[in-house]
Amino acid sequence: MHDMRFAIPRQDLNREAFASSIPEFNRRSDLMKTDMGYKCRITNVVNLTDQEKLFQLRIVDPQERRIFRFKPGQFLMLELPGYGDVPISISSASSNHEFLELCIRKAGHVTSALFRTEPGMHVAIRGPFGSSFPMDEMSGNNVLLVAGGLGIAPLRAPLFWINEHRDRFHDVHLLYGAKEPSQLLFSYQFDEWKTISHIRLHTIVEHADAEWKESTGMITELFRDISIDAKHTYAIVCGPPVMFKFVCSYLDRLGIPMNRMFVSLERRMHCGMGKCCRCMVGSTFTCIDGPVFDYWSVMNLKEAI
Amino acid sequence: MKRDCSIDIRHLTRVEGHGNIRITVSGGKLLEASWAVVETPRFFEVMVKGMSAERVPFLTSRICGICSISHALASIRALERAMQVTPPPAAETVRLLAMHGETLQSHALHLFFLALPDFAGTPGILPLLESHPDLVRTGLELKELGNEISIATTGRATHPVSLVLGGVSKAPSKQRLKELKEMIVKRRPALEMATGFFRTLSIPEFVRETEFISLRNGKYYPFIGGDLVSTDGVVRDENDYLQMTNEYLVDFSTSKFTRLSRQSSAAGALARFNNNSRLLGHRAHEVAASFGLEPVCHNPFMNNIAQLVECHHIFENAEILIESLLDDDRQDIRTAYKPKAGEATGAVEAPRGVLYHHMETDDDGRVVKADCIIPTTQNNANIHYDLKALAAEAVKEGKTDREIEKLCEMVVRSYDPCISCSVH
Amino acid sequence: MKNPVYTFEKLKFASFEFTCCEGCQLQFANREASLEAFFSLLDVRTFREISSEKHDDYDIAFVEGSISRSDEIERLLAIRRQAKTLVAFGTCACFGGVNSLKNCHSMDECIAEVYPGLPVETLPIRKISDFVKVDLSIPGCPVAKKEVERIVVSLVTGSLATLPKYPVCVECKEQLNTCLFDLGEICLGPITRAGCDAVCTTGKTPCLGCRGPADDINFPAFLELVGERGLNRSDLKEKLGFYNAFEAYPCQ
Amino acid sequence: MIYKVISKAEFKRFIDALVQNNSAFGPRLVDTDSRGESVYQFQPVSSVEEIAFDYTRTASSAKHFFLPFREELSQFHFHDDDWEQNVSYEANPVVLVGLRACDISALNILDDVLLNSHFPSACYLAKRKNTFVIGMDHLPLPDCFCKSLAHHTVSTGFNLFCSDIGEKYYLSINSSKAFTYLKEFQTEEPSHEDNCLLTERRKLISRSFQTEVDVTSLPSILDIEFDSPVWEKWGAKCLNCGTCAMVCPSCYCYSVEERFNIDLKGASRNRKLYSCNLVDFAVVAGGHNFRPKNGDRLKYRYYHQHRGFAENANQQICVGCNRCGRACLAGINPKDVINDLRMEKESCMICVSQSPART
Ligand SMILES: Cc1cc2nc3c(=O)[nH]c(=O)nc-3n(C[C@H](O)[C@H](O)[C@H](O)COP(=O)(O)OP(=O)(O)OC[C@H]3O[C@@H](n4cnc5c(N)ncnc54)[C@H](O)[C@@H]3O)c2cc1C
Ligand code: SF4
Ligand code: SF4
Ligand code: SF4
Repeated sequence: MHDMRFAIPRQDLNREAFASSIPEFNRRSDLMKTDMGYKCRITNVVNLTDQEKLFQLRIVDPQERRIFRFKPGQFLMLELPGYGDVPISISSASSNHEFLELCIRKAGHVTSALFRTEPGMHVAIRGPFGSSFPMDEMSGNNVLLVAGGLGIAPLRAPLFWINEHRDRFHDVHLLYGAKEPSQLLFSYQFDEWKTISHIRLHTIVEHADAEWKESTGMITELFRDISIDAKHTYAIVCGPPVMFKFVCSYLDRLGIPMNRMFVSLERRMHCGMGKCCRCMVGSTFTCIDGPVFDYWSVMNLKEAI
Repeated sequence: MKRDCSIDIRHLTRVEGHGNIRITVSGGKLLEASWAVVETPRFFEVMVKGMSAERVPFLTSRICGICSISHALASIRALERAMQVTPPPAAETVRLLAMHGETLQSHALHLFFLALPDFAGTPGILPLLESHPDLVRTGLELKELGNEISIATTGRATHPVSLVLGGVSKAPSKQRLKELKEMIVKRRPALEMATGFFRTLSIPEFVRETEFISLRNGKYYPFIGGDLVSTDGVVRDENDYLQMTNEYLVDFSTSKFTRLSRQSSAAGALARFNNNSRLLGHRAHEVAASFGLEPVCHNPFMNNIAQLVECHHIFENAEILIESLLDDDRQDIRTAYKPKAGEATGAVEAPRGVLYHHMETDDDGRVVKADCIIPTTQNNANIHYDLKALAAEAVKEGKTDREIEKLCEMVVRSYDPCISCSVH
Repeated sequence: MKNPVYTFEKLKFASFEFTCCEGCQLQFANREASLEAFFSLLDVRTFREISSEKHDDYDIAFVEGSISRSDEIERLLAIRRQAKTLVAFGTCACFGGVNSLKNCHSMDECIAEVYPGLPVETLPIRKISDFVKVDLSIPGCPVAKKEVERIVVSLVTGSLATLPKYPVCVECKEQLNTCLFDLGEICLGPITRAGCDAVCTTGKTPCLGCRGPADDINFPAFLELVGERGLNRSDLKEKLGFYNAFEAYPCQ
Repeated sequence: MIYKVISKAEFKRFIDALVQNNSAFGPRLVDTDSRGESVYQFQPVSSVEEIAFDYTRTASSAKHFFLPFREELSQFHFHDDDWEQNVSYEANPVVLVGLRACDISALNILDDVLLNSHFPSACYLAKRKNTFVIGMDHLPLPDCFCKSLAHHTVSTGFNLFCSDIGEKYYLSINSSKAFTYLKEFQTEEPSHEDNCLLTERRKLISRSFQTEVDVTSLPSILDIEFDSPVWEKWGAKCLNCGTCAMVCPSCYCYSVEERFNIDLKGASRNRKLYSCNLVDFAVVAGGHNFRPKNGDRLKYRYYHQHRGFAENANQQICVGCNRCGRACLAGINPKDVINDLRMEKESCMICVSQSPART
């Protein structure tokens, strides 16, 4: 007994229908891609070390390229079709609307597959996601950037920002540590940072080689060489959890308020949108409430460090 | 035409398990022709000792990757008869349907994957995927249907999960049964196409008189249980399987040999056909006739055709079984039972022939003694003597070494031997 | 190979079987609808069950079955020497499988029972990794073809070829099955690695653990569970021993 | 909302018309467990006879109709050195009969997470929009504690909700679709007496709860008791089997995986529901596990369920159906765990005079 009167009509969802059924859709997500990625062309790949490469991407569609804007500290989900997607910090200048740069370490299966890609191939990105470093709030102060290993990747965006707005900041120090000299990333940019951006760069390695002329040891030892005006300093610390724990508690003892220190957390992620819950720390999502947190929040998050 | 020839095939390909063929001809005279199974023995009869009856079918199904349903059902039948358990009728129908699925799957696998390349002159099916894609797809469609029936009735294509003592643990849903029925109807053209193709092949002419053994229950083309009969007129009760097989050891083979009224006997599709052809469905009859297949046929190569005929029967009969399950609204699919001591044989017609499991249980329903006699075991002697006759004939006809080798391989394959099964 | 964006190479593939029922190899011929695509990923160098061709220049060897004779050990070592990747294929290869039940008896007893008076060689059953390094394990009795397809695709494309780390219960719940513990049975689902789509419990028979232990299982809690429900200990032992997959977790 | 009453016989005719003409699911008896209790699940139904209207509760929730256990999110097609990504938000209409108030509350919570947040999920929305939800009230089972979480009644999130007032059902009609369909059937305006019966029914339901779980200030208790030995105690029992999250109506954590199609001409991006109790939930590249211990992971489930989630400060996700408690083989259930935690708290207050300094 088929009676069409009782058959529920199917409501298909196209973009418009979707937008109209969620009142705040336009405000929040119009410019964001969630399920579908922005297609990007890999325009250049630089081998930084045998473990890290710098990928330069360009969003293919001009209109999408115009729309895509991000703030220093944010990340995106980089997708290699067939392999999967991974969260990666954006490592280029937020003012650069032509290209995106991602500094990627070969860590697992998606990143390994990425290492086999070549310029000309296409990948997808979703985002940008997450919180950012409060560059405006920092203005008028000294800035202390501390990076350990790959931690330099999320620091490049604020570095670019500082360079573009150099007059708004007083002293800017970058303390950068790695295991070995060969693992220091972006050494080709060191001169530029020092001379053009007027950033005081201090590098340190755990294991020096014959040519190494800078300091040797753990990153905290670099603090001996600089004086910090705790009242007027903001700090951004990126690196492995052990490192930022050490550094932040040191800075805490120096008297820098916890809400003026920023760290970027890392957790497993599958969506970037606060849904999959893989990145939850306490009741906080690393992907939408973070990855950038002030140290006060991190201290208050159970199981963050 | 005095000539020498020595053929030594180790680990015959495109059969299940490891077997060797050896032919030696000297001065135009056949000195030796042998079929030796060199499979590693697994000792299932020892393994089941002490196992609870409930678990036994899950173990014995692992005797064979192709006819696991038959093994499970042979054990179940032996144990149910030993402990006087009567499964509900609906469960019996599901089991019977499962046997149909397995047989179709196994026959399609043999006809298309294992035997067909011989006729086509290729080393295997993969080249045929490129040269005769339609034909291969036809075979795959038939095989898939067989698997789908097995999956629907037993939960999985290989190593059934829902065949249990006392019935079945889960019956296919009506929805699933309807889908199966549609699938059977849809795949009929594939079967007809395959039949048409096999008609174009030339089946070698070779006859060696032998005795064919199978089950017979007088009502249905045999799958589960019945009397043990032979084309030489022997009729025995299921429990008297030992007198039907008379297993004996030979020193060149890890699989045993059997005999009945003659030097050797055969089991399998051709044996079933020779003993039960009148119980075949209508279309199966027509197809058999179109190949000139009639009982008692003594050409072992015609086993391939008998398998094809059985595929037709399965198409017809599976549909009838599905109908009856669809009409049946009884929920009753499993009988509870109390373990007890007993002893009985369960005989089923596996795709390759009659399969016996004999089980003896103690008061707790644990197996104290088991004996399994596998169809391929019952065919070993027949293969062995076929090889002798075939090689002798071929030598006389002046065939080349390569031709003799190929014919010998083909005759062994036509039995669709399941060697790992025979060495269990 | 085919994919227009990435370049892949076919796997130079060989399949071998030892003591077993060859049911796992048979799975290669299953899932007929995707069979053509599946085989186009492989450059089959040796595969006795389906082809008469035999070449020894394979890179990846799928090894099915357990080891129970000295000639098998030699063949296995030779395979290891040739193969860049050796895959233990199926429960027998990964854990010894049902064949291991033989090990409860003396070898002489076995021979006397089945081959009285014949000089048949047989050794206690051993798994593949007892003799050679195994690069990848695909458990299952038989292996699940869907999973095999996924893993072969991963091997070809260089993407993730891993097994689920969680237990069968996850997949069992996806199928909306009634838990067999609630039906008064012991099921090894909570400690067994998923990936089979809970095929046994969906057929309403208990999981016997053919896929071996899941990652980081809580075995003491499992034993406690069985005890609390008052279920039969010898049944548990029979189940745990069925595939020899829980060797590392003795009960009692 | 529009209210009507309908005779039970007429109501069955209405349901029959709906389920016969749509793909429909309702509670059905699937098994009888070893204690003799009936086991129900939401299963396909094609006539009203198949629906067990007097069911107790389904073993698994109705979540998977909206958030399937496995789901394809998008497809990639490779061609000419390039690829295309296709996403389709398609869902076939489904009628769901017999959801309880707590089940519908759980859907409302999923709505909050998946729709009313930063990044609304279109695949979820497509299913939500195409599902016709008919709710039915019931008398609580001994272990239901939805009242403790105020989810024993529900006022949104369904198309139609029926309360059993004896001879008739009292209908709350919450969508024009439902209203239109009902026009074809004989319904009446509720009389004063009907209204009284409804009030009585509500009171009865409310009175009948036997299990109460005190969830007041639970978020802060959870915070304070982060290192409580309670977690170790229950963690030692946990089998890491994920059963709780699978049957829960509101657990939604997931995993995303991408796979090449077997012909390598395409790839799919798939979502699979996951559980924070599974061992590798928080494992990152290189193998570091942020939550290596059973207790950590178990705690996390409670933390997430009851500590609230970021965007809806203080809203608990748990609706109190106790499905997880019933399904858990290790006997872990929210009531015992939460009570344990509270005991912890209280005993501390009694035995320690001064609050210990926390580091
Ligand atoms: C906010 C954020 C920013 C990051 N920025 C960078 C960066 O700039 N450069 C860089 O090289 N790496 C970065 N990472 C780490 C990077 O995401 C992981 O190395 C990467 O996910 C590993 O993926 P895989 O598939 O190669 O590894 P596998 O071990 O094969 O991982 C399998 C899956 O697990 C998940 N996963 C595993 N490890 C991580 C992880 N550490 N974080 C999140 N998800 C993970 C992913 O979904 C991944 O696909 C960042 C991580 C986060 C959370
Ligand atoms: S039946 Fe087995 S696999 Fe399924 S939930 Fe229960 S214990 Fe787990
Ligand atoms: S349910 Fe258990 S025994 Fe069955 S296939 Fe899965 S892992 Fe193997
Ligand atoms: S009681 Fe358990 S299953 Fe029910 S909502 Fe709460 S956490 Fe989920």
